[in-house]
Amino acid sequence: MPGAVLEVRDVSVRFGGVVAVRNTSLELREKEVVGLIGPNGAGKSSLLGALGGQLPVAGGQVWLGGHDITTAPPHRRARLGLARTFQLASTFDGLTVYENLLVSAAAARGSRLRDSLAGGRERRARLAAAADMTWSRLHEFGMAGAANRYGSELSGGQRRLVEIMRCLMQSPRVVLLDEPMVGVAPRLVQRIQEECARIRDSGVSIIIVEHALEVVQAVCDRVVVMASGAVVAQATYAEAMSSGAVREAYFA
Amino acid sequence: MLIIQAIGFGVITAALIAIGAMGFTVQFGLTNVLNISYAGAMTVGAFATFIAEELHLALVLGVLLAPLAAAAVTLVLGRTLFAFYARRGAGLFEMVMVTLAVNLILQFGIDAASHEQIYRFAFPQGASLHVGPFTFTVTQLALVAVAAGVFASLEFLLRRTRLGKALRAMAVEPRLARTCGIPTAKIVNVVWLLSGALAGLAGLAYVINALTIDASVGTNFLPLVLAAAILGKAGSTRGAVLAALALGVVTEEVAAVGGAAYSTVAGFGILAIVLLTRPAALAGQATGKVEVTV
Amino acid sequence: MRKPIYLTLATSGLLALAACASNGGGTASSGPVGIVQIAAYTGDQAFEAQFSDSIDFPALYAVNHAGGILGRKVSLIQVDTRSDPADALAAMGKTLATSSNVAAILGPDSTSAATLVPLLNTHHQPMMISAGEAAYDRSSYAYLWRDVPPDPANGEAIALWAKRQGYASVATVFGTDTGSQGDLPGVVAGVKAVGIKLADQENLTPDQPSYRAAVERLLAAKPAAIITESDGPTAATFFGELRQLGSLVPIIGTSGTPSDSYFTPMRGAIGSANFNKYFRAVVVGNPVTSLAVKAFNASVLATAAKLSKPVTQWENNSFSESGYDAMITLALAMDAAHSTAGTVYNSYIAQVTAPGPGKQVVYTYAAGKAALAAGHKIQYIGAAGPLLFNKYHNSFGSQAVEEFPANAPAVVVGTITQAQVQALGG
Amino acid sequence: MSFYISTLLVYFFVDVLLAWALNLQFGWGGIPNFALIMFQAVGAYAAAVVSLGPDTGAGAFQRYVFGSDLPFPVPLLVATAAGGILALVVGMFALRRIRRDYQAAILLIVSLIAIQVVSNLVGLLNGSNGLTGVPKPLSGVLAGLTYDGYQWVYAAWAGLIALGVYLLVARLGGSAWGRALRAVRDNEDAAATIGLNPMGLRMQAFVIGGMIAGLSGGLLVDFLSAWSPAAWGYAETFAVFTAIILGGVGNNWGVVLGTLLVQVIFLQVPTFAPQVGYTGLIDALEWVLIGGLWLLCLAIRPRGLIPERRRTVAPPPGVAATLTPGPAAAAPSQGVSQ
Repeated sequence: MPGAVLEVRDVSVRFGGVVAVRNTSLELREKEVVGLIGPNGAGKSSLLGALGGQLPVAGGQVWLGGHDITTAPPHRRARLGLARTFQLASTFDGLTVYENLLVSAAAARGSRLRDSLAGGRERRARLAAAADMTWSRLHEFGMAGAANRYGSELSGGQRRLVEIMRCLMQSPRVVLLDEPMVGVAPRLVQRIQEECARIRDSGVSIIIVEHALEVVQAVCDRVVVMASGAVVAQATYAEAMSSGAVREAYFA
Repeated sequence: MLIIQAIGFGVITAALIAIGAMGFTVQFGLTNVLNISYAGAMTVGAFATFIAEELHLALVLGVLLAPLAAAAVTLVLGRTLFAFYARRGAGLFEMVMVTLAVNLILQFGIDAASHEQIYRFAFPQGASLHVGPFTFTVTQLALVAVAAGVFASLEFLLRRTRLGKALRAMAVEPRLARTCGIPTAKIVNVVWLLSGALAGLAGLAYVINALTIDASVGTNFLPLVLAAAILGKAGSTRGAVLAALALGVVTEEVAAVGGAAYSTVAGFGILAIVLLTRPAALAGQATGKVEVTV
Repeated sequence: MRKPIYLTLATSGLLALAACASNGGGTASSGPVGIVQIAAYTGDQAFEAQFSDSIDFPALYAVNHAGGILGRKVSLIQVDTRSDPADALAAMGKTLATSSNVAAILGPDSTSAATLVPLLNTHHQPMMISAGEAAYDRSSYAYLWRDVPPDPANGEAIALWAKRQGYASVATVFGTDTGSQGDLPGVVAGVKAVGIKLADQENLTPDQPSYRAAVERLLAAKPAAIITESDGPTAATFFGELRQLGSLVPIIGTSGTPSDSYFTPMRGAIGSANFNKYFRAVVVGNPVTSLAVKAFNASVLATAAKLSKPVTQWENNSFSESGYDAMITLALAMDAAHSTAGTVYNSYIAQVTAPGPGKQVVYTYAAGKAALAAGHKIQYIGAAGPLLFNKYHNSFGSQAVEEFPANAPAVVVGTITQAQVQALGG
Repeated sequence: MSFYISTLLVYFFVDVLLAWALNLQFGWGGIPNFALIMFQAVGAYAAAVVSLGPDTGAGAFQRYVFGSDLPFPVPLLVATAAGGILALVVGMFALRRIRRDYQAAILLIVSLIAIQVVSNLVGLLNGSNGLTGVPKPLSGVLAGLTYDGYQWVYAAWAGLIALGVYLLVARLGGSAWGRALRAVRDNEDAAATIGLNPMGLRMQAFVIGGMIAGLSGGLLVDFLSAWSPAAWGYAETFAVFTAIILGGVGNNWGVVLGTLLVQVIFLQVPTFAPQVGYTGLIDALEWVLIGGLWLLCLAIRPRGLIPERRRTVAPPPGVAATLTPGPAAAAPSQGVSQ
């Protein structure tokens, strides 16, 4: 399907007997920010887990830019251009911020062991490129001053930024953000919104799970509303909010 | 013929393992502390009875001493040392290291105290009875009975009593349990005592059967107990008993066919196979989201 | 356990201290004469300790009671192998480096011999090893001596005894622990050589809760006798179950079995009467109760407090006697050479034990010392019999078959001579 | 004296190799390898059997498999390979996605059972008697040397190997691979989402560590010419753990210091003390002390004496001015590091 970078075909996710996501389909076009919203327990995070490969898909398919990634392990999805953040910000606490980014650089991929042991000029060049990229990200996000801090030494908001920067270091095609605003200072909320916009403009598609509807309103081109494991609406924010199904889902 | 008899031998071995594994798994399931010093507790129990024997105390008294001593040691360790490290936010693995260090101290402490000698443990074995193709001594049958009794009473405790319900609730959702006004501290105490007592019994059972005792009996017995507990899934007494049966029978069968040397190999084989086939049994974030509740 | 020692600078303080006093093997000419007993005092083979004690303390008593060597008291230096060659090397090295008065070595045993013999040999330390490995039957180490038969010899003697008793088939029951395996190859070879059927071979993992499976297999094989060596508790479990599940047959123990740590569990498991009826052991040594044996037993009683109980197990204990003879021989050699330096007295070791015209035969250290002082040449005949070292410094002896009444010294019921063994071994 | 010191030096290098292996696996890979000593043992046995010559059958005083006499230094290579292969096999199930406490327990079980197996299958590696008489490498070529001379040559050789291994682990530690490994250690899920294969990286670390441990075993057995189960009791592993925890997990020099302190202060100096109680009392108490020291480390300095080095970086030239966090920094820094 032209323009669709990520395609979900009636995917289901189960925990034992419980069905967390039921035959859900949606697609993500290029340069699009889709908000995945819905009440608690709607299955948003489970769906994200299925896309990222953290949760096994019980039925259906997931396609990423022409590759069937339904059963692919997380690291392979990442190499195909899928990046994500987690509900509780997961930095590498024993690595410095700088290392957190550098280790994520797509440029530094390939067989690290062979390169590390017997890498030549070409490897050094790739590392240098990764280093440059790291610094420019750090500056964009105003985190250069914290380059040498350990992940464990950061505030909740800074951890979010590091996570997002890590995603960008992978030069992804799709980014999944799982409640990126949780535990983030208002000032940074603003920044993260700007970043989302900028990322989108740089040609990346985003799915964002968020409770703060004003954020969704601000950054999303489109929202997908889920309730009890199923999609109840796909529309622009305004339309969705006026739809009965959605109100029901939220307030009934 | 031998093959059939081996089943009988297996049941006895299984009884030993089961007693130990149940005590281990109940505690592990609740507190999530993988308590290596359980081995030390087993040794303590065994030595308690041994000393009583040496002092020619009444047999009953001696037998009672094993669970008592081990329970006391375990409770103290749990309440003081383990609690201390848990408060300081030690993770699952850090707790393993703590219990391991404690085991080193217990084992070699006893080693030093016992002059590093292997002692003969003369426990009355009773007459040997022929049950169908099987031959048991009275004591061996008693051990099997004890194992069965422990299992039954644990099942009752966990499923029928308020304590048991609270205990299981806590194992699933410690925080919630706390907020629901369940006296978690008291329950943890009970569990330490329970686990310690069973450790003592297991250690005693082991040396009764082995007829010999030294500071390393606990550590020698640990692999089988641990294997049974892990294979049976943390916290499940039924699982522990089933795993113990499997380990016991299989190792004895292998011993009957291939010689004692291979029985250890077999035990190891079972563990490896289970790990390869259903790692789900042990699944969980390697970094460990489960919290220590001591 | 290996206990490596690290960056020399860290220990050099201590070492330097020790070094001041240290100028190599046994050349210190005053103070006590150090005799090292290297054995496993800890670890898997800690059971060795009681045996070495039953050698060291009586011998030490005998020597010091007679005024010591060259007027100097003898002091015992216990070096612990921790049952591990690596620890043994570090410990022995430290001892040689830090004590200036080491004059002779008793040991090493099987586990650490390969590691220690080269070290001791290069330090000109005469050593009376207890390792039975055939590897030392024809060793070229100038300072290595052995007054016990190699492992195969004992096994072959056992086979000969079994043949003499007319057993048509035998089974072997051996522990897999260190020290219990050494005799097995000799037994197997010997049994084949004398043409007895080897009905069953059981290897027992020590300290198992039960050996039912092995017992069943053995009963199925219906051997006329059992040849065995293992630690006491393991034997107790096995033979206890054998008695439960079937019936006992004659049991022949190797020279490794006689000691109370073996007898007591066995008596407990199969009953004292049965034990006396069925159990025999083929041990190294000369059955003739000589003056030397009397002297040995006297020394045992004199040092009873230091030995593991009951003391009767050590009286007439051929293993202890051989070790005791070793220390006496070394001491006499030093006296004869008027030196405690290995380089000097090593050549006298064979001399004070070899028979010869005009030599005065002595049975005790005191007598030997006196004779040497009076300017005689001597032949020491030990409690375990004459020591006849061949050119490889090996001295076999005849072997005795003994039975063991409770709380009394062993009783000899038969003898297998060195000649008979060698005829079989070829 | 000299032969004594040279012996200690060899032991020192051997155990530093072991410590570095553990640091690679545990310090950077987060693998709680409670079976560490088993990998040294397999190396030792492997080197022994391939230099002992063919097993001459039941009559011989020791029995073992794969008997052959390969020339130096092939046995060492075999030892290294053996360590790696065993690591691969054990890693297959021990490195699966399981809780780390389970993982630790399982590795401990493996180590405890392995020792029983080797002790009881007498035909395999001569049971608990172990193997003796392993020929010393090049003793023919170096026949001219005295015993001491040979010892020192060997110590130098061990030192050379240690140096080589140091260069290896140092390079790995600072490399992109090391970074990736530490990322997996810190957060497996997150590591996977940035394209790292946790299982793969861990397995690589486990195998490399296993090879180093195996090499150390080969080095040791060539020197001792004997090896037995008593040499690799499970407590040995925890001496190494204590060493690296005390010295500083994740820091190559920290673990060297830790090894030094633990082995000298807690395991060696007591042997110089006058005999207390019965022979062997001190040995037992040493392990009690190790346990206590361990608890102490965990309580006081969980990061060790020389903690893992913070790998700091200086920003590329020209951007120093912009090194203030906050939005302000963002705009001007745009063009910079292009």
